[in-house]
Amino acid sequence: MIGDVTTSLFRRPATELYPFERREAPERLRGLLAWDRTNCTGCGLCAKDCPALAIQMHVIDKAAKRFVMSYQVDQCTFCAQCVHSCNKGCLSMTGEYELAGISRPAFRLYFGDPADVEIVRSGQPLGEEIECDEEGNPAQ
Amino acid sequence: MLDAIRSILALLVFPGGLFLLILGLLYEWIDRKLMAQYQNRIGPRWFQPLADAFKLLAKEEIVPEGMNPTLFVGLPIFGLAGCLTAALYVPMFGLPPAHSFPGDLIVTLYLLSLLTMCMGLAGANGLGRFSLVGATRTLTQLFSYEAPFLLALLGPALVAGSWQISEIAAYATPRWLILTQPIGFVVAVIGLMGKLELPPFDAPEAETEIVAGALTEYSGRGLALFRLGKGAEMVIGLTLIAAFYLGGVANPLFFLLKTLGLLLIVAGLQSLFARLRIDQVVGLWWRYGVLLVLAQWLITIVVEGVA
Amino acid sequence: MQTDIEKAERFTIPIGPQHPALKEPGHFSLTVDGEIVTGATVRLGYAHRGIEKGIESRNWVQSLYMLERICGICSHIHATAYALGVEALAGVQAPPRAQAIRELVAELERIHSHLLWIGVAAHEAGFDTLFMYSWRDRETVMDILEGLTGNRVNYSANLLGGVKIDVDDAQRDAILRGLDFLEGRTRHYLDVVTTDATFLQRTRGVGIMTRQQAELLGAVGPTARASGVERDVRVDAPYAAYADFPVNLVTSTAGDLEARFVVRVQELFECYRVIRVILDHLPAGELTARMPRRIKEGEAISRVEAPRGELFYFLKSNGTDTPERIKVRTPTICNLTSVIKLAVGHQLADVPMILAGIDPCFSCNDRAVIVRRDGAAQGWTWEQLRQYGIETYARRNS
Amino acid sequence: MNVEETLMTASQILEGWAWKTETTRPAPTRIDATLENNDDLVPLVVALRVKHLGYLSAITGLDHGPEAGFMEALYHFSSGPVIVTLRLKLPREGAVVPTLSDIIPSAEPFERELAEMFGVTVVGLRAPDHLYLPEGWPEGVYPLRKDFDPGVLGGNGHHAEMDAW
Repeated sequence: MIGDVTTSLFRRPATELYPFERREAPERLRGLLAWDRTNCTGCGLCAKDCPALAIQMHVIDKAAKRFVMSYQVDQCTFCAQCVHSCNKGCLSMTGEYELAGISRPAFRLYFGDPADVEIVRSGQPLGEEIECDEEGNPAQ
Repeated sequence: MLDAIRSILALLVFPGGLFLLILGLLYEWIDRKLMAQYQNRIGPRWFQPLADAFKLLAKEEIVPEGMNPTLFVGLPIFGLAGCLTAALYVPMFGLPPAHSFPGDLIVTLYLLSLLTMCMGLAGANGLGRFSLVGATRTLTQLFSYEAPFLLALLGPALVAGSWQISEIAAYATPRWLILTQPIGFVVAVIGLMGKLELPPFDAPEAETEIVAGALTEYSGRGLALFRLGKGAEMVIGLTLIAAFYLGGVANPLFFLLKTLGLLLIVAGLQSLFARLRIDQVVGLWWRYGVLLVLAQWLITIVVEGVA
Repeated sequence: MQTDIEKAERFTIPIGPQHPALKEPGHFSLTVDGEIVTGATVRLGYAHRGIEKGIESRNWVQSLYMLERICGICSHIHATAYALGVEALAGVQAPPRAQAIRELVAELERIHSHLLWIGVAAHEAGFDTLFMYSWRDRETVMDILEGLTGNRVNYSANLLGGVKIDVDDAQRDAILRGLDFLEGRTRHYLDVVTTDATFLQRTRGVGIMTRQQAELLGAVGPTARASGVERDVRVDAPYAAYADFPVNLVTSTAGDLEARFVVRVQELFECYRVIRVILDHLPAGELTARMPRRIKEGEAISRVEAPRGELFYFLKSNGTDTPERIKVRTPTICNLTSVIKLAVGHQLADVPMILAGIDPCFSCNDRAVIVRRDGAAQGWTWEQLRQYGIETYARRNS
Repeated sequence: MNVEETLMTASQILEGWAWKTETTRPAPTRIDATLENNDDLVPLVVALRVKHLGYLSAITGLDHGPEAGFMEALYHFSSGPVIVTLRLKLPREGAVVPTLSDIIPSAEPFERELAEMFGVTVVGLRAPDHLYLPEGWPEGVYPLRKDFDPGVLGGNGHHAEMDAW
């Protein structure tokens, strides 16, 4: 112990002074969710499996594949279950981790076409939800 | 008239009073910073103890039910006053003591113990269980380290042939008594740690068992005064040991160098050991501390006699 | 029969629910005579989150994450126990590579947990330097886990039917590098806990639990093994990949606090060894098996060895996509009984150490019931509290 | 004892002795025994202890809901990989089980949990007060029963408040 203590006297402290010193996030860090809607079928499995109920899938037009995904950042537990539930590979987690904020509305993110997002935000009636099988393919 | 003003200045500004309080806060910071460095941490910023003191002074003081309010308010003031008075007889900052008379060493040491006594009484003055256990431990510890610590500081007095701090300091100035009385020096340093309730002698305020010990019920002003007193006590203790054992503190530079050197050792010792239980503390002091000091005395007396 | 005088002389020291010795809330009431403890009782439930009940309204997938959050330190092992149980119910076998990765993460988690425990126990002993050092070194294994799984605490490595993460060469090198460093440090800690004089004064011969006592009181995990009870689910009933990558049992016969330190530190070496073996012989293949959303009717029991001891899951399915009942029995509840009995006769100063010696985890213990803090069942609503505050000040100022 | 011997001993105790049980084997290393008479629990557990058949791993309470009209208490004994489960069928009202804490001290917390979560009276329990539930918990409300209604606690749900913020 004496050796440890004396060498510590001449060492740089192990503590880092965040936010002045920032460590680089590891490659696999599970940060903010990202949605790529090209393949999305609107099946809503991500919303169904989300343990924190942070995801909602809004279907505006089933045939035209117009979907809006709303994502409540402060409820998300960053478990990445949705990423694995999605059979179409639409979801991924980014390395963005500095997510603190001071008002709750700012934590609500809408993914989708801006025009569609506006429809969801304004609270207009939406299309019916999509029934789908376990693979996430819309039932015919 | 002029004399009276000088006395008041000495008590309120230098070497007692303001100067001592600030130096106490500074030394507390250095101690914490060194501990942090030993533990590979960053530690507090330089103004942290000062900020704590201001914050506590500004806070509302809550007098818990069942306490005697006069004692509750009076004890911290009494304790701190004891510490400030003690500073008058000590060669603070390398300058000669403000007051001096034969036998002032004993008076100084008892003035220092006054703070601990006050803390013990403050803990016993109430119904809080943690404070009561803490008070018992504080006083138990006081009675265990007091004798060896006193004996260790009397070692240099013995060879100097005087019980007056200024004379002992003058005698010790060219001589490094640490070389002739190493055991006494070790006991004095460890005794000081016991007096200040620093780890591993922090059983009286062991947070994992009894929260904050005797001071659990204190908040606001009382707590601030006790903490300021602790800081002052540390400075005075370090000064005494440096003056007696480390070749004196003849000028401010030596004072700073030597007391800070001592503090480095004290902080190192603090980070090296696990907390001792109160029964182990008592056993340590009475079984080894006293015997070691007496052995040191015997050696000193024999050597003096031969020489 | 107690006389009034005896009752009056009894001096009770409450430890908890808020106390610096407890990093989590539990209430221990200690009766002391001077510094000697003469009686102890426990009251739990301050960290109830209603998890067992909450599961009944979640589907099988969501439950995985709910259960993972029972404990922040041994999150992976809870998820593993649950995933293995659900797989047994569904008759699905996770692929070998997934099982090996489960064991890998479980052992990394054990390293994390034991290093954390050394720090906490050292802090209870007033040995803050050891506390700081062991937590500093714990960062290494947390970084490994973060790099491997993407999160530092709730790793979420498990899926029903497999794992989410793979181990590639870069990960492998990072883990091995970290292990080399940790192994050196662990050797140092073993040295400290067995030779440091002040520390030994607080651990050697303190809180002795004999083998018979341990068996009678139902101790599990390292606490039991330090008393010579050869009980380890990893060895007795290998789950996941423990049949392919076995661990050796670490026991001690002394039964005191020092033995609990030594057993845990030596388990660390066992972790390092088995992780290296796994990394060298990682089976190739898939990471997940297909899992149905509805689990067929039935009951299953899943037992795993958490860092603190045997973790017991009972699962019952009614054929829907929601569990019918999940019973979780965590290791701490078994070990707490022993603490209560052991504390009597010791110095007050030793109680936090004895308590820390079992590595208690209250959030593991308390999990069963919905208690809203703002409800009438407990505490006050914010409004009531505010009103009380106003009235109190009005009284005082008048 | 290896696995085979353990299983054999367990079946002998459960089937060959004075009590009547109905045993099943839900998994290769598991034996489930439903007791026909709940008074047989204590002697049966003593027999298991005497034969050194495992330690009490847990006690599970199981409510089958108001329709089925009964509850179960499951006593799990583990020995190596073998788990022997003793199942007691209990009525939903006025269920009574004997305590095991005289034979197995570690049963106490499990039994207290069973008592407060399912409303099973455990006869002979030394400290029958609450272990987990808070002081002032309403009488006769057992949270892990299927028909438990959190509304009886009078919580107003803080989520509404949070959303407003």
